[in-house]
Amino acid sequence: MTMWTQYRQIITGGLWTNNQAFVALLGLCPLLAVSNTLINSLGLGLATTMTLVCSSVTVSVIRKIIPSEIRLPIFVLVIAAVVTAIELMMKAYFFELYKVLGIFIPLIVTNCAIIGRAESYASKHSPPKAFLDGLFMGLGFTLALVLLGSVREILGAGTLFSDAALMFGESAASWKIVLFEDYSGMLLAILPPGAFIGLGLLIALKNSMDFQFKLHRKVFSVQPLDKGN
Amino acid sequence: MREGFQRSLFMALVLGAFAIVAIGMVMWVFYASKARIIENERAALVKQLSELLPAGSYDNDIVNDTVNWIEPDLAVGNPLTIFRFRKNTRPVAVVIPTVALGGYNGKIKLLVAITKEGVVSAVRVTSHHETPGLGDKMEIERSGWINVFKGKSFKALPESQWKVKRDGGVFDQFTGATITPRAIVQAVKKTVVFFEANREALFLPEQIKD
Amino acid sequence: MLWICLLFAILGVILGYAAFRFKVEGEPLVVEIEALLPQTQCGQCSFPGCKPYAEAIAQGKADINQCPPGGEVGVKALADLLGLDAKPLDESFGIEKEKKVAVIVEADCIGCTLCIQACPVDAILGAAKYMHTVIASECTGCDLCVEPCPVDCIVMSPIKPSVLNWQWPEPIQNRH
Amino acid sequence: MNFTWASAPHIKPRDSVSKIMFKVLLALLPSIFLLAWFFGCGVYINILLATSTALIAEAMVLKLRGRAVLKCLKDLSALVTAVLIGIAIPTLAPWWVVVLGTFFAIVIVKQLYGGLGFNLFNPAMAGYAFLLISFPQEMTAWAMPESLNVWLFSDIIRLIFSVQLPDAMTIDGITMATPLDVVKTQVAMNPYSDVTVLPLGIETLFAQGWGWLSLSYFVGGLWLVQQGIIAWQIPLGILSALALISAGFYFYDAQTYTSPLFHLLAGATMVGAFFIATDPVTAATAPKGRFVFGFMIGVLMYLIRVWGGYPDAMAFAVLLMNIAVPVIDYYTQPRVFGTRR
Amino acid sequence: MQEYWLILVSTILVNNFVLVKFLGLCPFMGVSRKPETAMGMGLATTFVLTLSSVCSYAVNRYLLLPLELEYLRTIVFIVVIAFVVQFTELVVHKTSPILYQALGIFLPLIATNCAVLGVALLNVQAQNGFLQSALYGFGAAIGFSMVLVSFAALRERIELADVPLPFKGNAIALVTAGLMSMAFMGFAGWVEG
Amino acid sequence: MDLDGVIVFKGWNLKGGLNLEGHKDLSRQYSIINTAIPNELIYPLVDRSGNVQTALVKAGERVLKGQVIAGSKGVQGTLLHAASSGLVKENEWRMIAHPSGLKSECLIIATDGLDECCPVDEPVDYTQLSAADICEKVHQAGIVGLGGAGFPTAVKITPNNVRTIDTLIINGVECEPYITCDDRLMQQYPSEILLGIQVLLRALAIENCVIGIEEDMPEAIEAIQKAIECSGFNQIQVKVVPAVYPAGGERQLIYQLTGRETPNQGFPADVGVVCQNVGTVMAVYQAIVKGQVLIERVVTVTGMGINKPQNMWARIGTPIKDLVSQCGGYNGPIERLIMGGLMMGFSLPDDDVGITKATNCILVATSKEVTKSSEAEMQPCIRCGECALACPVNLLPQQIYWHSQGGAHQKCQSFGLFDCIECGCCDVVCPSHIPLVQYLRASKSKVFLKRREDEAAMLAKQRFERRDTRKAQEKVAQEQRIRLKKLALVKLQKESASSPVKMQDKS
Ligand SMILES: Cc1cc2nc3c(=O)[nH]c(=O)nc-3n(C[C@H](O)[C@H](O)[C@H](O)COP(=O)(O)O)c2cc1C
Ligand SMILES: Cc1cc2nc3c(=O)[nH]c(=O)nc-3n(C[C@H](O)[C@H](O)[C@H](O)COP(=O)(O)O)c2cc1C
Ligand SMILES: Cc1cc2nc3c(=O)[nH]c(=O)nc-3n(C[C@H](O)[C@H](O)[C@H](O)COP(=O)(O)O)c2cc1C
Ligand SMILES: Cc1cc2nc3c(=O)[nH]c(=O)nc-3n(C[C@H](O)[C@H](O)[C@H](O)CO)c2cc1C
Ligand code: SF4
Ligand code: SF4
Ligand code: SF4
Ligand code: SF4
Ligand code: FES
Repeated sequence: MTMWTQYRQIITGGLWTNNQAFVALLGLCPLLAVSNTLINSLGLGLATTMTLVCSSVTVSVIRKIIPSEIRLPIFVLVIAAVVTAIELMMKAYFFELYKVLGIFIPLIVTNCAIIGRAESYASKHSPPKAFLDGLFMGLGFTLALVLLGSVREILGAGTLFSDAALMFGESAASWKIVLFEDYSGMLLAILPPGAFIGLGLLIALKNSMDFQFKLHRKVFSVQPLDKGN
Repeated sequence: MREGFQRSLFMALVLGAFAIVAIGMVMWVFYASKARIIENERAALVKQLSELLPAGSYDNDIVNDTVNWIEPDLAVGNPLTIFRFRKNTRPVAVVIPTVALGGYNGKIKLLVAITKEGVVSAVRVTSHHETPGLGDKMEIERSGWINVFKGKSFKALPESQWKVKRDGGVFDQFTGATITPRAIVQAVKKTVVFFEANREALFLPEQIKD
Repeated sequence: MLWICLLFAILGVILGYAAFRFKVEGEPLVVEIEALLPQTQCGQCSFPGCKPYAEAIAQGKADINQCPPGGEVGVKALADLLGLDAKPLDESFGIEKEKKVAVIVEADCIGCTLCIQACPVDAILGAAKYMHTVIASECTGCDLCVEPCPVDCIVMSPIKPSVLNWQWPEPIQNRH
Repeated sequence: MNFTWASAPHIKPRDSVSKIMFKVLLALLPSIFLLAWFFGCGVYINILLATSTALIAEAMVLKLRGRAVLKCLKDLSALVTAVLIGIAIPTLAPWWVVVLGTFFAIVIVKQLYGGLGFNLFNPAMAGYAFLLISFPQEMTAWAMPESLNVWLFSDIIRLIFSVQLPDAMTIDGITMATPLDVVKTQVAMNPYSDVTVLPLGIETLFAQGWGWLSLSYFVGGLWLVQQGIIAWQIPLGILSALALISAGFYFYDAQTYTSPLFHLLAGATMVGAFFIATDPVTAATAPKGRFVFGFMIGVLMYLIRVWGGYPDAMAFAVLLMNIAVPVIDYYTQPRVFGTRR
Repeated sequence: MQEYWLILVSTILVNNFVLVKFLGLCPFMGVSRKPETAMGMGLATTFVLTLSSVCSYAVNRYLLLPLELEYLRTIVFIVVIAFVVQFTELVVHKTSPILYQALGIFLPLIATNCAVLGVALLNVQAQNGFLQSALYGFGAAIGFSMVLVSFAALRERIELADVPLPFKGNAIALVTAGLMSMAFMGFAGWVEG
Repeated sequence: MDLDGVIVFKGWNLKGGLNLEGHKDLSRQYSIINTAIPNELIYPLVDRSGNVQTALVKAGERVLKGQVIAGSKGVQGTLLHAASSGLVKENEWRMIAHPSGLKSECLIIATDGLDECCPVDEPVDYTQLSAADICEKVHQAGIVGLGGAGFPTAVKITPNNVRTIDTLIINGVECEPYITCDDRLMQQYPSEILLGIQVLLRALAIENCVIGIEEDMPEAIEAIQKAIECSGFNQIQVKVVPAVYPAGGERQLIYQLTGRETPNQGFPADVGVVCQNVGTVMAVYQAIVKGQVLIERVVTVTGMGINKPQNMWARIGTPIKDLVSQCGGYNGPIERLIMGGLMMGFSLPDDDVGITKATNCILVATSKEVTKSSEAEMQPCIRCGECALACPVNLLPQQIYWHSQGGAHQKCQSFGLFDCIECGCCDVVCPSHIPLVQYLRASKSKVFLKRREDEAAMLAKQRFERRDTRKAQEKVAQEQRIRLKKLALVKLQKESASSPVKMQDKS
């Protein structure tokens, strides 16, 4: 395998084929709990990505010097330290956002996706790869969050980008798009059941897209797929 | 046996070392950002409080002019920190943190600003778990409902009228969710009762300990 | 900070000791996995027999969908045992085929004993220079004897339906 | 000579699914008329909307999946679901409420699981709960019986389809809280209110029509039991649990708790006990299990009615017990002849 | 006494960790294919959750508060939890290999099951005492196990149902969880908080 | 019904069961006729439960009526006798009386019409025979249960000191619709049956016997009752059981008559009962009292598709088509040819099939009487539970079906798959027209196959391991040999210079 195909695998794996939220079904708690608006989703997604990158790289660096019996406590320790630091910094520099994401910042620690990557990827690969993996796993997770957040916000409140000011400052307040005027909102979408059902529908959508891809690939299999770089 | 102990000792050392490094790092971040965090929290508090009274109606350091009070009716357990507003050292108003208990889902935390005369000048919700899209209409960002309290006092409105319309009072409920407004009206009424009972003491300069 | 580090160190000691105290020897799981494999011993899974494959699964070194003779049913049984999702057979290891038995065309057999050496389950009888036969009931249908035969006299023939091996068919479902 | 092959038994079957569903619809018919009598012909519109949505939605999914559309529609199960939704939704609810609810019931709750026989949750009740959670305002628009006298059919149509009221009427003026609603908001959920005496008795129940309606469901249900279409264990379980518990509380404190008769006749108790909880697909399947299933629904209904956030609890109680069905089924397997257990 | 009952009712039903509070979802989705393993996972979680709830209470009360190190709470809790879990893992591995294999990557994941940290943090937030903490953790775990086992039994039925292809597997399982969560909304309003 | 001395059962005290339309009047009023000797007698060399019969005569050999022509080995071995004299032909693959409709190897006798008997034993007084003698004679006469399962009767009545038998139950219930052979037998041969019972009682060394007869066979009840009075065998009781299908099921009948529940893993003998069909008793009478072997039985040929439904004494091995033609041939288009009853019989694609000892009925059904497969379109199970209500064994057929259609055949067993008696009650009542019994049977087949495969796999594994160790040993031995050789070679080289003599010792 060339370097590039390896990296490409990491990237597509993170974003699509092994998407932590859609495929591995990890990190569901923050995913479902925070995704009732697009902005919340985006915020948590970015925070998670940051944590994932830092923790993956750190774990990868120290992977050779930790005894296996205590690897879990150590991974957890690393992640917890990273998250606490990020939390403190958010408190210092994005206070409003911090207030919105509330309890879920410390809970990033236990986002299973993070420890999952540490255990199954970072602890077995070199730091550059771990970095890339962390980054794209995080972005893939963010993608899922944002999709789910948009769907739930649109159905539940009829808006998009509400509360953007929390994250992007006062100027972003005008970003809010009201899709339906006078929409009383389908409450279910922003309540817990809506989160589950929404994610279920998104996963089904992804599955049927995969079927379509497969079909197309079969139809066009005459042409070589990999064309250089 | 001995081998086991040696190994565990080794692991303890590794874990301890990692702990020292990790905690050291966190502590460093903590101390580096501490000042900003405190500043942020203070600023947030000031912003929150300043929205409750018109600018210019007071001139004291509202964040530090507080009195602690133990009042089990208003908050469970802890002493409340009541903020005082003064102009030229003369009392103007107080802001009392309250908890509304009869909400749809959990406690609703409120700030109630009451002027020296016993008139409610503003009420704000600081935290709640009501249903988004339904119970959250009490947030000022979502609807103006919470302003119904503005200007209300026992003088203008007899105590028995402090109810939502459905229960025979004067306050609007929002359709589809009566429970939340009912709880808030009760809580505000309770707060005004408390204020009326302790009007003088609330403005005393020294902190009162119960 | 010292206190906390001390706490962590103590936890480390306990864990280290526990790891030593509760060390697990051997993998009883291998036995359970092996019981689910068809014992055809054909090696299509890329391991030299069913047991090595079972060991590989237990250690997480092999996937559960590599045994063509076990088929989808086998994969499902493994998935159930291990609490994993069933998945389709990995076709790179072969596809699920109808079960057959080896038959030696006796007229052509030259008695070379090569097939006897190839058969992993001792299902072929014969001696040097004498005609060989397959004990049909002991043949697992692994195909391994076909290749070595120098005169191509071994054919894999499907098992004939009879009242003895007949099965009640499932009703034709009209939903698929 | 050549003869066809077939597996025994060779005897002709007796019943069919569509016949069963048809009988259920038949048993509901008198109650539908009664409902329209008391609460206006909005109920016909509801049912019409619901059935057409259900059939279209089901046909759509089946078509997408490449299944035999007509054959599946013929089993009439979608119709039962639709009619039950139509009955459950307030008579004056806007049209889109009915359509959304039915669509959710048929597509998400039934067809995503594979259609008739495979769904885990009662589609009608899941649809109803979905609406109740999503649109609490619209879901309380029960018309006041006396207000109907002055109503024209066209007024109702206008209200349902464009949410326009006839002149000089407000939505609060023409709708009323259901008896359970009143009990809930006046007593149970309002610790501060001055109401200490129960506002409602059995007389009101009958005066407003709810009592008669319940009786008609009861009669229709008994007919289904007699026809062997529903398992008697379920209604018995529900009604006995509800009666027992409410009697207990009533005799403990008649001031705060309503009487057993009230609980049996108010709200969805009867229709639930005989037509909803008995949905064979989503109920427990063994006789003993069915009683447990019913009994637990009764218990949950009482608890949710009295302490929960919703006035009527049938939908949630049924859905909650649907969750437990596989577990109940597992633990209530009957003793097989010749085994000891 | 009533207070304790309320904690149990609240954690088991009204504020069910999985369906209402969104905690512990990964094992909920991952270890619910067979009721038997779900039962095992439920037991393991109950054990770990109760134990770590108590442990973190103790650490918080006797270490963090006196030393004014609240901001290290997450880090300390998580390590204590990881310790409890790894200890459990070692013991289970030794005593029940099948359970161990069935729980697979999920035993280590209990450590990262956010329910465990969630319990610890929520306990601190609610200023729960010792017994309350223990009950809170226990109730949450019972609620978790109850829902997990029923969900597993439901999934066993779905497995054999004629589900449309794109929905097979996780998608329909999530829809089911959604409908369960919808049913649990019926408990809303029972207890405050 | 009010017959003196007859205990009428008021209720059906088992769960489940069905009231089925009997259709018995088609054939019941005609007395049993004798049949002509067919041109060919066909005997499959394998029976329905898979026991292989070994032919004891060769092709070309002439056999006499009553001569042993085949037999199976083992404890449950049985003998097969020629039903008429003739020449043995080459074995042929013919369709046999088996639900698969497959062909199998058959022994065929071309009859010569002489019907020449082999020498018959002198009839003996059965009261002089010991139990062991009776068993031996029953075995020699080739008697197996004629009630349907074809289990060797000698095995059932062989004294066994572990289980103590106290009651003999005679199964005269005949609950299946259409079938009347036992009914006719009881009407026409009551005293012979009573004598047969005496023989069996003697073999079992007990006194107590209950005959169970369904309530809608008044003539049979009366006949047996009269015969009891005449013969003075007063220890034989007649009990009338309600006309509920499957009251004639062995376990169901035992429970009806004695209140004893046969354990599902056990046999009637475990509750002190031996149960025999009326026809079997008749065969025992003929064997012991008359010294005749089992070569013919009563078969009901019935159904709307036959011109003259009736009961007939048919030689075992007679092709169905011969019986049909003696009943006036087919009557219009035939939908299905069923061997056995409407509920439990199996369909046959062809009528050139020899009847067996277990064949009690040939049902020639038109489309008015049976379903066309296309007619009953299957719908998904709605879990209505009707099937469970109908199941006499108290199973949950819907659950077993559910798991079986999902391929979870092992799971089916935990729901009692193997307790199912395949009576078909569940199938009939299912509103979704699901062929439940076929699913259950298919599932049973799968489990059996799995068991067989597992066994084979275990043996394969053992042989593989044996071969492995053998190979390893061989390898070690080989290496040893090579090493020794090398050593020897080195030594040889070393020593060759000094003393060549020693080398000879080594080798
Ligand atoms: C999903 C859901 C969430 C709810 N959340 C709230 C809430 O946050 N606040 C509230 O007052 N009522 C809430 N309710 C309660 C009911 O909507 C309704 O308010 C109550 O029955 C009284 O309604 P009324 O205003 O029509 O009298 C909720 C109901 C549902 C279905
Ligand atoms: C393997 C096997 C062993 C049996 N052993 C005995 C036995 O020891 N004693 C006995 O009375 N019946 C025995 N039976 C006979 C059965 O109990 C039963 O009578 C026979 O299968 C016919 O019953 P059916 O037509 O109701 O199926 C045995 C049957 C089988 C298949
Ligand atoms: C559902 C069912 C119905 C049966 N009905 C009868 C019946 O009506 N008459 C009968 O003699 N045997 C019937 N049998 C067979 C009996 O169970 C049993 O095999 C027979 O009475 C044993 O006697 P035998 O060994 O003499 O054949 C039935 C079996 C089953 C499973
Ligand atoms: C007695 C009976 C009750 C039924 N009750 C319901 C019901 O409450 N809700 C519903 O959606 N369908 C009901 N149905 C229709 C049908 O069973 C249901 O749509 C299935 O759940 C669809 O798979 C009922 C059917 C019968 C025979
Ligand atoms: S492919 Fe299957 S049968 Fe063949 S050796 Fe491997 S495990 Fe055994
Ligand atoms: S005889 Fe041939 S096919 Fe059969 S087991 Fe031996 S090697 Fe395999
Ligand atoms: S009778 Fe048919 S539809 Fe009813 S439960 Fe049984 S199998 Fe299902
Ligand atoms: S065929 Fe089997 S499952 Fe069906 S009723 Fe008869 S015994 Fe019960
Ligand atoms: S994120 Fe909560 S358990 Fe995985």
